[in-house]
Amino acid sequence: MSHTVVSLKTYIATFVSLMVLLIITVVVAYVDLGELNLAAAMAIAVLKAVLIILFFMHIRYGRKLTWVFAGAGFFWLAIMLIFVMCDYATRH
Amino acid sequence: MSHEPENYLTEHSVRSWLLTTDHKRIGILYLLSIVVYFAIAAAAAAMMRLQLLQPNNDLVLPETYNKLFTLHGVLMVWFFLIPSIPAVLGNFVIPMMIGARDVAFPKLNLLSWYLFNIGGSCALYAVICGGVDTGWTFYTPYSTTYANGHVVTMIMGVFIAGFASILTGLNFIITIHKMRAPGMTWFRLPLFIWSLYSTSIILVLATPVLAITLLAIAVERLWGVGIFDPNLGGDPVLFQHMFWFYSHPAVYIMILPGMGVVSELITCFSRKRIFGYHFVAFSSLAIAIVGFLVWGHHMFVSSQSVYAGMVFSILSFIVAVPSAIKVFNWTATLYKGSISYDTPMLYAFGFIGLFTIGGLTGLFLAAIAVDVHLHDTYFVVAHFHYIMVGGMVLSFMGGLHYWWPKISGRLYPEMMGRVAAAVTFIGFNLTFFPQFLLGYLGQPRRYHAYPPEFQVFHVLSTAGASILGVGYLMPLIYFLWSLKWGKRASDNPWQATGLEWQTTSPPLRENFEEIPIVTKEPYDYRPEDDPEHEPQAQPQHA
Amino acid sequence: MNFQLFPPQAATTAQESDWLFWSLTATSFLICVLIFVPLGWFAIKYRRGRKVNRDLRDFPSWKLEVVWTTIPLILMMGLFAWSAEVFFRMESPPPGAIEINVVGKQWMWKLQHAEGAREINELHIPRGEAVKLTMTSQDVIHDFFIPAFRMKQDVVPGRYTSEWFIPTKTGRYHIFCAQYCGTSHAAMIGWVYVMEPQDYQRWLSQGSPEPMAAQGEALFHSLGCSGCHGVSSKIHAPPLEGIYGHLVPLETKEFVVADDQYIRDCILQTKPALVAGYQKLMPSFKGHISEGEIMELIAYVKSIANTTPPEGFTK
Amino acid sequence: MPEPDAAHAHQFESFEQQRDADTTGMWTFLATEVLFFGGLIVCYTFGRFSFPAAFEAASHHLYVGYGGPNTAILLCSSFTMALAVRSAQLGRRKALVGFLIATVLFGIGFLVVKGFEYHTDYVERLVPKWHFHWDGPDAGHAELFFWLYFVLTGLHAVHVTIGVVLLSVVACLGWKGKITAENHMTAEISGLYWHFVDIVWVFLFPLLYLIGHR
Ligand code: HEA
Ligand code: HEA
Ligand code: HEC
Ligand code: CUA
Ligand SMILES: [Cu+2]
Repeated sequence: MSHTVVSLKTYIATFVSLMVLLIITVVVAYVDLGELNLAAAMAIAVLKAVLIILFFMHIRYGRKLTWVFAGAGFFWLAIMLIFVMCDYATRH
Repeated sequence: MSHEPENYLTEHSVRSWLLTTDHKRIGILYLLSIVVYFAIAAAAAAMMRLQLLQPNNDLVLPETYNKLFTLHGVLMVWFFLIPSIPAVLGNFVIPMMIGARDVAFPKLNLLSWYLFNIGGSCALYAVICGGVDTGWTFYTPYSTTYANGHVVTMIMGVFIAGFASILTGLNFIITIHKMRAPGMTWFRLPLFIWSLYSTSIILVLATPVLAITLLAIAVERLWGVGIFDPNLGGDPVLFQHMFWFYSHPAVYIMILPGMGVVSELITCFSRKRIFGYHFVAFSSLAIAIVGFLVWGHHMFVSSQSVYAGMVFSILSFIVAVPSAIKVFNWTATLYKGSISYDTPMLYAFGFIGLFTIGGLTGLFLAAIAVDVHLHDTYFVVAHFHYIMVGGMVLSFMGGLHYWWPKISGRLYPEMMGRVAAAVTFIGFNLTFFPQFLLGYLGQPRRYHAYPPEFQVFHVLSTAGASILGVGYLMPLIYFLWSLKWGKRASDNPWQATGLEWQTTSPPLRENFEEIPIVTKEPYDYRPEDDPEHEPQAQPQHA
Repeated sequence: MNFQLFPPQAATTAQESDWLFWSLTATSFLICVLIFVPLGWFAIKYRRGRKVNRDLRDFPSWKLEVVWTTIPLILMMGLFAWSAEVFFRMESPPPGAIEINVVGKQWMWKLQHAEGAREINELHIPRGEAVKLTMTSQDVIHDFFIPAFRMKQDVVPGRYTSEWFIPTKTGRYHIFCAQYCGTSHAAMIGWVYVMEPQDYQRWLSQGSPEPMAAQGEALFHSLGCSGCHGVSSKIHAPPLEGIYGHLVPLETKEFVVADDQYIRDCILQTKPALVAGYQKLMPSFKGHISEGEIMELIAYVKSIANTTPPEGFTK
Repeated sequence: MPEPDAAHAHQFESFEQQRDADTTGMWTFLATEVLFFGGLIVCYTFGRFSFPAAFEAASHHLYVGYGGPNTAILLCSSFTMALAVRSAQLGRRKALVGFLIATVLFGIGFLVVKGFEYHTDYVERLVPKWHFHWDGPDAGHAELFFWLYFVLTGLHAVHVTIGVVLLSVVACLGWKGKITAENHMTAEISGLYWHFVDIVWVFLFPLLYLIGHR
């Protein structure tokens, strides 16, 4: 693991972006985009999670291996979601 | 024992065992625990087989029969087979094989053993209080609304034991990544390590889903709200998805370690380098990963969508390819070897034969149209016993015999070992082969009574089980016997190459006097001039 | 003690399934031979202490790997394609099949023919005609399994599942419940009687029962459905004539097909959304109606699928 | 046998190795956590997909006025946590303890808000089974939504509580000077855990609170 000390600026920028994204996601929720509402909300959530993982959790400064470990959980969750929902979507 | 050099067994106090963080001692603790659970589950099997001697036997009540197979399934799967090779043999040999002093998190390792037994006690408590009759699969809405007995207690037992699994898996992954001795590159790892690494991936990524699913069942049963009961607006098939998302990968938890052991045994006893090292290594990973994509083959007739069924069917065929690769490579390894028939090797041969049959019948079940007929019949029962008993249990026995000199410092009686292996093999086939025919005839599973025309096969099966039981009892007896009267083992009785054989038998407390430096690939055996072999490492100051 | 080695083969599905089964058996046998013969041969030839050539140079290892990876893969894709094809047919009932409704409950099977005849743990069907079972469960999951037809399907509460077959041989065959369902799971068994068509007709007309749709119509009145859905109703409720099998607009601007499941969901009020343009007035009949009665109501709604609402209805 | 020195545990060869093992271990644990919550997310997705109307209507009954600020609180706590780790790396003891306390306070704040919210839910009769009343169509599926809501947020709250306790302990260690620039693994690892808990909420918030407003 690297011991890079991340600069204060980076942390502050990350934090501010997170807060802005939070506001955006709430605002967007009140606008009717049809099916896109869910997509937008999830896209923003993913973006927020990525910011936290990259900067607060120092993945950006870590090794490839840590990337793999961090990604694995989400990847397997995606497998489960996709296959289960494929079943429901193709019934009848 | 004062005349012996100090080793991991030297200290004798109970405290020194219960508070140990030594991976070898934890392996032994696990061994003791799983033997107890196995004995209980096997006794349940014996009762079931006796009940099935006659079409309408009244040896046990229907409720009791249902509780017996639930007990049998739950204990065998979660409290015997899943921890068998990983937590016993894996714990014992992984650190030694890769040249480490211990696993990465010894305290978590001990915690895992405690959690395991707390879980086991919960499960047994549920049984003592009156039992559970859901089957090991806990299908809803039966388990949530209609079942009798202490379902929640049983579920909590499995839930807790799940965390023991997770801790074991986590420990192995980190140990294998971070604790390898200098020179021990990935492609110098023994194949046993590769297989346990793959197993650990499954343990870590699948078990949490089981945990949350069981938790949801418990909530639903206790408070009558939930997502799995159609009466409450939910869907029972969703439960099956989530259960099998864990439980199919879990069946690979119950075979990959066995494949790892067999890879060790085949090379050692044919004194040959493994054929196709990379293929065998990566096929383990492939099984672990693709194995996550096939769970729906347990649900072909559950009313899941036709298309989902087809996708799961084709993936189930594909997942057989890496298994095929392994079988072929083992066979090729024997070519031009120098093969001896010591007990572990007999078990390895047994494994290859029975696993192949079990796996091929798995393909019958994966063929979606045929599964419509065979689903939930004794064909399935025979399929999984061929793999789990014929495959995994035999390889566990093989591994235990192989490493016994290292574990105990004593030799087991070789002749008895060979006889027991033969008895097990014969008893096994007599027990479970007739079940394929039964299943094809249409005998459903989980039936305490059946039409009279099926009786012949049931009688054969019960006869086989009593022989099989003897096959299990013999090693139990002679292993215990050898502890006191067995010949002392040398450090490397099999002339094997692995690092675990380069320390004393039994090993030192921290395994090695000095961490070895690995200089070559594993399995550098020389069949031309056996028993010559090149150990994998040189001592640091040689 | 009578003894059987193979199950009777009494339906078209059984023949197709068996072809596949025995081909799989033959393939497996071949594979076993291909593996076990070399295994045994090596084991004997190269046993320790025997003087043989053990020189291993120039062994074409990677070629072998490719061969034994691809050949099984091709073989398996073939088997998959075959089985998928058979399965697809097993899942698509032909139009015009004889319709029989099945309700599973702990621990018995209740069946009703469209013509009205009811049976328990027995199923009478004619030889040579397609039969379609529509099944549901009143409690836990069961499974309607007829080994002689190589056919089974889970029977799931809250949902309709179906299976179909064309029996080819008269006789008496087992019905088993193949999904564990509690204490007397093993007693949830019965018999299928495959009869010659004329015998079947005779059997059907015994006791001259009313057809299911007629029984459903009677229920439609006695349960008060007609009070709202009838012409003279003062309540604003949609007419049910002609809806079965057609698209229904929902308030969420989506459309659903009014199939068995949909009508069931209406009666129990578990459907996702109201019909467009109507209020939530319809009570849930959950707990006041049995699975069998729901099936009769459905049969009724189905029987008026090709009629139009009488004058006076505005839809 | 070499005496293990104080810096690293006996099974490791070096401090570096231990640090690596610890962090990777934490990441592995977090992967299991993803799948643990993931199981429920699958249940949620199934419900959302099968009964969209009921789920949206039900979601409408949750207050963004609780969920929104609570998200902000957790994001702040993640920020202070990141700063705490940074202080540890730089060996600034007081800053470390200060930021940790701030994080703990944010965590407690989150739980307090959540408590008030649960109370409101109770008053509005949204607690499945015990205290539930639903006027719209499809009450059963609305109840399912709230079941998922309580299980998901409840499990999350348990994780927050564990985090609060954990970070309090770390703060004590920091105060006693046990966490130094060279040896700040404890802070780093508990930080990973805390950020993860935050991430879970980042997903729960839109899924539970924001789907019914258009
Ligand atoms: C250790 C456990 C284990 C293992 C490894 C497997 C391995 C496989 N299993 Fe099995 N299975 C179980 C344990 C296991 N299974 C259990 C416990 C159940 C029942 C659960 C319950 O309901 O209680 C079950 C049920 C089960 C079903 C559901 C049956 C039903 O309920 O209807 C299916 C269906 O597809 C299936 C398929 C397979 C397949 C395709 C493999 C494959 O991975 C097998 C691959 C191996 C080979 C194919 C053999 C070696 C290969 C060769 C020799 C090469 C040559 C081959 C060819 C050219 C084809 N299994
Ligand atoms: C690791 C896994 C494992 C192992 C090792 C075994 C071992 C055995 N199993 Fe098990 N079995 C399962 C896993 C396992 N099983 C699972 C998961 C199920 C599904 C459960 C469910 O449906 O929920 C199952 C179900 C199952 C059934 C189906 C029950 C049913 O559906 O109605 C049967 C029936 O024969 C059976 C038999 C046996 C036998 C004979 C052994 C033998 O190997 C045991 C041999 C041991 C003894 C027999 C005891 C010791 C011997 C003596 C004391 C001598 C005297 C004995 C006699 C006179 C008989 N098992
Ligand atoms: C109190 C009045 C009332 C009674 C009694 C009633 N319904 Fe309804 N029904 C309605 C209303 C209003 C609707 C339209 C709103 C909705 O979708 O729920 C409806 C809708 C339906 C629909 C969907 C129609 C469509 O066009 O898609 C079906 C089918 C149905 N009812 C069947 C029945 C049956 C069968 C019964 C008797 C067991 C019954 N109803 C009893 C009022 C009633
Ligand atoms: Cu009904 Cu088993
Ligand atoms: Cu499987």
